[in-house]
Amino acid sequence: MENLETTSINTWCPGCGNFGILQAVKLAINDLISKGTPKENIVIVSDIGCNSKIVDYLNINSFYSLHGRSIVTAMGIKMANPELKILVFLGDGAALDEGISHLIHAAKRNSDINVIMHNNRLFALTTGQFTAVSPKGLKGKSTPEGSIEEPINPLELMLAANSSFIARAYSAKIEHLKNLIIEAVNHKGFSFIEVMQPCVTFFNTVQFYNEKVYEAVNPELDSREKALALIKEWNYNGEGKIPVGILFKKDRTCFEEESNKHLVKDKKPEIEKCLQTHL
Amino acid sequence: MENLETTSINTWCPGCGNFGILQAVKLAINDLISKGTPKENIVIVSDIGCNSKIVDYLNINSFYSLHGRSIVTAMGIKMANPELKILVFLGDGAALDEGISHLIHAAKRNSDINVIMHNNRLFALTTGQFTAVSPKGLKGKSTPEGSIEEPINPLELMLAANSSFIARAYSAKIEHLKNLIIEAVNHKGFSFIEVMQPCVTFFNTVQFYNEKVYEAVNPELDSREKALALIKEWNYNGEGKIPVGILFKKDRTCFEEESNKHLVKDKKPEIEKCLQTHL
Amino acid sequence: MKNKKDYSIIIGGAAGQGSRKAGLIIAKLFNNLGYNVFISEDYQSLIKGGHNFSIVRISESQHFSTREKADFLLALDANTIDKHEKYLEEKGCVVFNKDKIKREKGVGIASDTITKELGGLPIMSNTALIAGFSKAMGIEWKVLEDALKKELTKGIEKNLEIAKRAYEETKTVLILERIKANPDPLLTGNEAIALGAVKAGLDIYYAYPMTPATSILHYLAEHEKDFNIITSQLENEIAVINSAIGSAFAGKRSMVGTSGGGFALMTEGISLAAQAETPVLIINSQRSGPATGVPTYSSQADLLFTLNSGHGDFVRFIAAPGDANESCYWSGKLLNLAWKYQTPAILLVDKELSESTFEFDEKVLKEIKKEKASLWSGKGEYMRYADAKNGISPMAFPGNKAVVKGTSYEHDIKGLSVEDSESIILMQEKRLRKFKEMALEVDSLEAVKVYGNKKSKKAIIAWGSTKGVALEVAIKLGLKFIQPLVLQPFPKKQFEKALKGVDKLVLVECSALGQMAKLLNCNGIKVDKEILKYDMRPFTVEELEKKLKNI
Amino acid sequence: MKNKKDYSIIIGGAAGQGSRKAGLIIAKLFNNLGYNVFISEDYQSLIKGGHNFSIVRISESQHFSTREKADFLLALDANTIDKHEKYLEEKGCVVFNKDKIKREKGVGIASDTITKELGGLPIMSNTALIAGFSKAMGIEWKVLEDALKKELTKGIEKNLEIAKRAYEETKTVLILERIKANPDPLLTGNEAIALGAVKAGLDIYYAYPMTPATSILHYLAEHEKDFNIITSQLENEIAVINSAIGSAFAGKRSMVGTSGGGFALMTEGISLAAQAETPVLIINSQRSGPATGVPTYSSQADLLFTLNSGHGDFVRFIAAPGDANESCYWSGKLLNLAWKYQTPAILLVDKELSESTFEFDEKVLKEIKKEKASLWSGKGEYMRYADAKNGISPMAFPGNKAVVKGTSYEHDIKGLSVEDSESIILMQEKRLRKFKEMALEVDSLEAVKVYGNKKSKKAIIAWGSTKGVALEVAIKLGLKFIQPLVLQPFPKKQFEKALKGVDKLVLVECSALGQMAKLLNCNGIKVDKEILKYDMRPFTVEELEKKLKNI
Ligand SMILES: Cc1ncc(C[n+]2csc(CCOP(=O)(O)OP(=O)(O)O)c2C)c(N)n1
Ligand SMILES: Cc1ncc(C[n+]2csc(CCOP(=O)(O)OP(=O)(O)O)c2C)c(N)n1
Ligand code: SF4
Ligand code: SF4
Ligand SMILES: [Mg+2]
Ligand SMILES: [Mg+2]
Repeated sequence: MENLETTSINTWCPGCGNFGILQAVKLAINDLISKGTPKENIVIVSDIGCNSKIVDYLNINSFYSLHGRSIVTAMGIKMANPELKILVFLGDGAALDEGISHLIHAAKRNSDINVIMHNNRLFALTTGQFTAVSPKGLKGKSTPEGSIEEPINPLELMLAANSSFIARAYSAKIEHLKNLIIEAVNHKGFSFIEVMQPCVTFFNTVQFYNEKVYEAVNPELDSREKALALIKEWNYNGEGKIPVGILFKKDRTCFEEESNKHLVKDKKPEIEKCLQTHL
Repeated sequence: MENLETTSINTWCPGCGNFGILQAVKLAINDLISKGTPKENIVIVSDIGCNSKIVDYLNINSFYSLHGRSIVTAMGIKMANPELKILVFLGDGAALDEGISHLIHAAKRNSDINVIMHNNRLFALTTGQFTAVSPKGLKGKSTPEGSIEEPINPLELMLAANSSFIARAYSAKIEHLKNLIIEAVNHKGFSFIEVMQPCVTFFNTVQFYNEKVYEAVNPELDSREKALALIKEWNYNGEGKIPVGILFKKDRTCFEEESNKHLVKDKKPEIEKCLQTHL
Repeated sequence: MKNKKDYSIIIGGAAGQGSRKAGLIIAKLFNNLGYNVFISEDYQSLIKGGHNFSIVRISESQHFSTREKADFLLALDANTIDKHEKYLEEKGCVVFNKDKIKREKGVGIASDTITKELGGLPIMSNTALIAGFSKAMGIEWKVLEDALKKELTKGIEKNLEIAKRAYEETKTVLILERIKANPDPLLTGNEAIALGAVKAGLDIYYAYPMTPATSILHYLAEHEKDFNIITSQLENEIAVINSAIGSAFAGKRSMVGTSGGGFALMTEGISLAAQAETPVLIINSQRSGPATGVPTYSSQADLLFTLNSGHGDFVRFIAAPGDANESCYWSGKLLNLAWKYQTPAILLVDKELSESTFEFDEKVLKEIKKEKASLWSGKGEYMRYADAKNGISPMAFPGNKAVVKGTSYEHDIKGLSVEDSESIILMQEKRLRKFKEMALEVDSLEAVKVYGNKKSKKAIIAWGSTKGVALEVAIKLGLKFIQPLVLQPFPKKQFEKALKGVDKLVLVECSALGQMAKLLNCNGIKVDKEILKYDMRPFTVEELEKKLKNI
Repeated sequence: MKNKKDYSIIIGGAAGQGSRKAGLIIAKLFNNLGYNVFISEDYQSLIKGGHNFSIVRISESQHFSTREKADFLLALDANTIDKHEKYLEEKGCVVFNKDKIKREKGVGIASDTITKELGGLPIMSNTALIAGFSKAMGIEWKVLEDALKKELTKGIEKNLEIAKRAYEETKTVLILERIKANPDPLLTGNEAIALGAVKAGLDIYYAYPMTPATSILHYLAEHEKDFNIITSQLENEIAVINSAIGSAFAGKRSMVGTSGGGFALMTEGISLAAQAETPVLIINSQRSGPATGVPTYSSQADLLFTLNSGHGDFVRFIAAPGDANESCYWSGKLLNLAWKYQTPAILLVDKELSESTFEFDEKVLKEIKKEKASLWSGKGEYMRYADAKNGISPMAFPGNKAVVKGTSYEHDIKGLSVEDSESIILMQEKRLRKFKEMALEVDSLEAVKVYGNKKSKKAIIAWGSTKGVALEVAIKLGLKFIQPLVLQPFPKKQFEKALKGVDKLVLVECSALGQMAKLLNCNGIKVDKEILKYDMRPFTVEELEKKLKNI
């Protein structure tokens, strides 16, 4: 096992779902390294939020980005060096509120990064306000009478945005999540993993998920219809069972590879040639 | 007929699809006024782009917003005065690139505004670059070798974002568009109309649409499945027929109404009462 | 001076243990006994664990600052003692949870045991500690009982039972006597800002959560009905500023609040408000930067960014209050000025001001009313940007029998886009005239305050939350203290007056680059010395006194 | 002075008619005849119709400025004559499309008829006009033929046939003689910026289209293969700046370009680059504001916003070149400096500079090379933010056997988040030391240039595109002209030197509020008079001369 510890003190609340995710990530990174990915080629990028503290807890290349901007920062890293394997950690608030434009466009262009959305269904680090996936009626500090907005289904959105890999996990199923992360990394193209992550302090959903989450299999992984059916089983309010697993996967060309393909190693820029056209 | 002319000189290119839209809007506004909506209660909000010049050509309340921000500006107006009827005009670049976060969230929260997206499938005013709905391979000035990104389907995105009214139109079908606008205004909640609008200068699609566009009817307007089937007929590249008409409609509570409902007219703020709790 | 009563109490514990609430109750207790009260909060960017503490200063004279030394330490966990015992005055006393902490000295309270025995919830252990502490300080049971009844909303009976037991089990160490009669309301800077805006006619508050502005959102949301306003949390800060502009265009007074990074995202919108001449009030509460920085700590390093926020030629109103009274007054004033001059206005505060708790003088509210803006007469064709002599074109709103055209483009008087030279000059000059009026308005306000020894040749300058400590030390050392309140348009005349007779000017600021000195330089005022602190904590009285002693 | 050859040619037409291209061909013709050439473009925010024009100045001495008066007017439509005839010199001559325009005076060319008769496309009518114009100016057929062959990529044969006919049908009015031998390449400011960055090792350019920065994107995209770089258009400006920071973190030199509103959206990212110490070069090309303003017209009113862009305490490199040579040099220099000091750097230009066409001196390219940044030695455990003496911690990139931790939070030397006082002070002081080094670096560069009569007690100060006109008028009037090139860190010493002997300082700026005066004031330099222009057009030589005559 690779030692991934840092000197940072973990400050998540006891019982927080983020611990399970951290554990799964450690296992997945170890697995990737043991199967031949050099450790120095792995980069984790995080956003701002409780979830994002994960970069402080892993002794591996990382960039602790701005709130909502982890996905584009990650894309920039991949663009610069397509050899790198990129894991992005961000919250539902970051992915679906502040940073939703980047999430959709990264999926659309099939950026070869792996996005892991810690979905605790609220802004936790700012002490509990509703996000785009909070159930209607959530009593957060900004909505003491209950939020008036219906949640959106982020996986449906990802399907509409053409994400080439869509999965859902539960932070308490560590081995399962570990495997999803490995699959996502091995998938060439944009991968989106939503991890249902209870926030025990502001919105304790442990029991809710324990009851509702089940491991699902999409028999035809590249079927949008089948994927959509699974995705729509749960509506992010109270109703429905919650399938976890890979729900959709379909290969297509990657953004960074396409963007890099005309580059010639060590070629000097031909400025003089170009200046001729200016005479 | 209400005189909606202004002193501004129209600067759209001859043959531009925006003329058809302008005409349809004039007809729709006249119709609304003649059916009892006071003219002063209509507000049009536009973005930045060729399309957005429309506010200069209509002598009616308007706000010429920032690029990508017309939708939120409009929401703010509606929030302040729910009596007003709001039409928002913006381009595909504004709606799906710079401003996509607002489009999705306005649909999600069912803001009672009517968004008319002039879809010429590129940034026109900045002289022709690809947007989120440009076909792959589009040779714009920023992608002289052809853009490498697949387009997204904005209507599929709107469905995933829970838009309560989704329609598509074609700028050459003026009467049809006029009716859609009226239906949208009469729909309580968020309405999204995509208007296929040829840009004769940078991406002339007149013939393409003339051949492919057909008037479709969703027999079950509130069925997501049926809507999705129609929406997926065309993939924003070359393939498929292009259905126009109302493709989805389902009522639900509106954002601004909900936000306003606790207000009591002429009630003075009870500050003293509140100060008691601070002793 | 030191003979006057003046005590500092540190209440510390892990996040989630309730030290802040305990601090507030204790502050209110002493407020009820007639003490002046001030609370400063120190907390980390985490939800549970770590170390949070409140410094409660209670004193005969009013002070809005903290001392390095503490007289009492109320420890909810052992960590609190480790961290703060070294700052305890020689005669200081530690009050602690003796079930958690083993120690000899001080007043130990078996608060967990008591709570358990009486069948209370774990959090009620704090009640036992507060009660024990009160007893140790010689506070009468009645006073404590009243305070607890007011502050604790759940499980009153049980809490009182626990309090009583702890009270009885604890010995009195010294008696803090009652001083004067009437307590003042205690408000955080953010609460005061909220009230000021409401008093000036606030209709809608939009925000996206961001420390240290978030509590404005929370407070207004909690009182939405009381204040008859709308609060709305949107998808990001860009939505926030543009919606606020939309609402103002439709005639409603709107306000937004954020901090550095969110403020950055709003700057394009600020420029829009200037061009469209749409009023909007922005609360920018500074925290440590650059970027995410140390997000729950304070700083005064966004001054220059704020002063120059937004592209293009325009002038904003910017004010920087220094305590709750001023926060309330200036948030109300700026909302009114934004509407009078149809302009963006920015209230620049900081974490230390936003989240500290101050005594509030209710008279301030009386000074604020909703002032009328210049409205269209209803005659003739309405021209949104009519070429008014003073640059202020009367407003009308959609729905009002006028065609109202607002715009981000340069425009003619109607609001239609223009590109030609003459039209551009016309509108630029209309705005320039307005900026002149804005400068005149500032002359008529109390834009610069002077305190302390007005005859001293040495003056210190400090703004925002640094006012409290600067004022206290200035008085102590017999210096003049100048506080700029309005930062844009720059109150040049008032500054000149304030600086009369001063031959040495010292800036005290919580920043690394001395930003106020740059603003003053720009206006021809030379700062001779800068005392800067950039560990993102406020100056303590002792610290500043040492630095100012030999200037 | 006026004896030297110096002609101004206005070429105008509706958008879409090709007046800009015609102007460029004419400029190149004269460039080939040895003339110095400068082109200023005036166009509206529309795609077809309206009125666009180019002013081509050809002269024996080099001038990067325009005159109010024109010697020749080449009219593609009647509107051009209506708008510009009043500016024609007494002896001036109008060359026009006589199929479209009825008039007596001047040289009429039946360009539509010729084109039609010879079966050319409508746009080829411009070729006929250019040919007729050339003949009228006495240019040899051979020179014209070579130029057309080079410039016209489609339908060469047909174009030449049309040109020949028009050439033959037109009479020579005067003969503009050949001057010197070698032409220089003609570059717009934006093209020069692109080349400078490429020469300094640019790897990736990210952008979202925005006038007047867009042509950098277009130019680099066109030459992606020639330059062996990536160009990438993203979903918005926030994506642009953050991706660029990501790429730099991974070791690639990245640059972005935008204008006011887009720049506003990038300010949070600029603060991130400062905190994470990630190099990034931002091209900010000013246009008229506030907000959307007059989007295809120029302005210098984003200076203060740019100087103070981003929250928190930090220093950026900011340079403002005044012509294509300087644009090229400083874009290369800033990219190198960004990497040397791991900092955001901003090249501040404006529409008039970005889109005007200048003669370019190829020697400038020789002065630019990719300079090495400070890289990790590979020894010991890598610490991204090692507490280096000069504040510059050596860089390593992911993939390179080091654990590299970049961050937006305040951090320890490893890059892990911190909140305690000591750690914050350590990192703040590391950055402060770096800012000092940056200031020293500026001292070693040519940060302020002095031209004109160096002994004059009267000096004018101008920056950016205003340099050209200021320089010309200063020389004419025997004044000193001071051009600030580096604006941050402020080159105080060089300014002091430049100001020696000056007792009256006059600012010339295209803005309404005189922003450079504020920057100078901040640094203790008093500006005595401000000559401001705020119709979003550049000063003409005559205009400025008149204003400066009696200072
Ligand atoms: C521009 C900006 N706006 C707001 C914030 C404040 N902020 C920090 S974290 C956060 C939300 C985090 O929510 P989420 O992404 O769901 O993460 P969680 O804390 O729930 O793990 C916000 C709003 C910020 N840091 N930057
Ligand atoms: C913040 C910002 N970024 C970029 C621009 C430049 N800009 C103006 S219009 C436009 C695109 C318009 O495209 P679209 O919305 O599709 O409208 P169209 O012109 O095609 O009608 C852009 C990028 C701007 N005005 N503001
Ligand atoms: S607040 Fe919620 S999400 Fe954050 S650490 Fe605590 S339990 Fe986890
Ligand atoms: S450029 Fe295209 S969209 Fe714009 S006015 Fe011309 S045809 Fe219409
Ligand atoms: Mg969350
Ligand atoms: Mg478009």
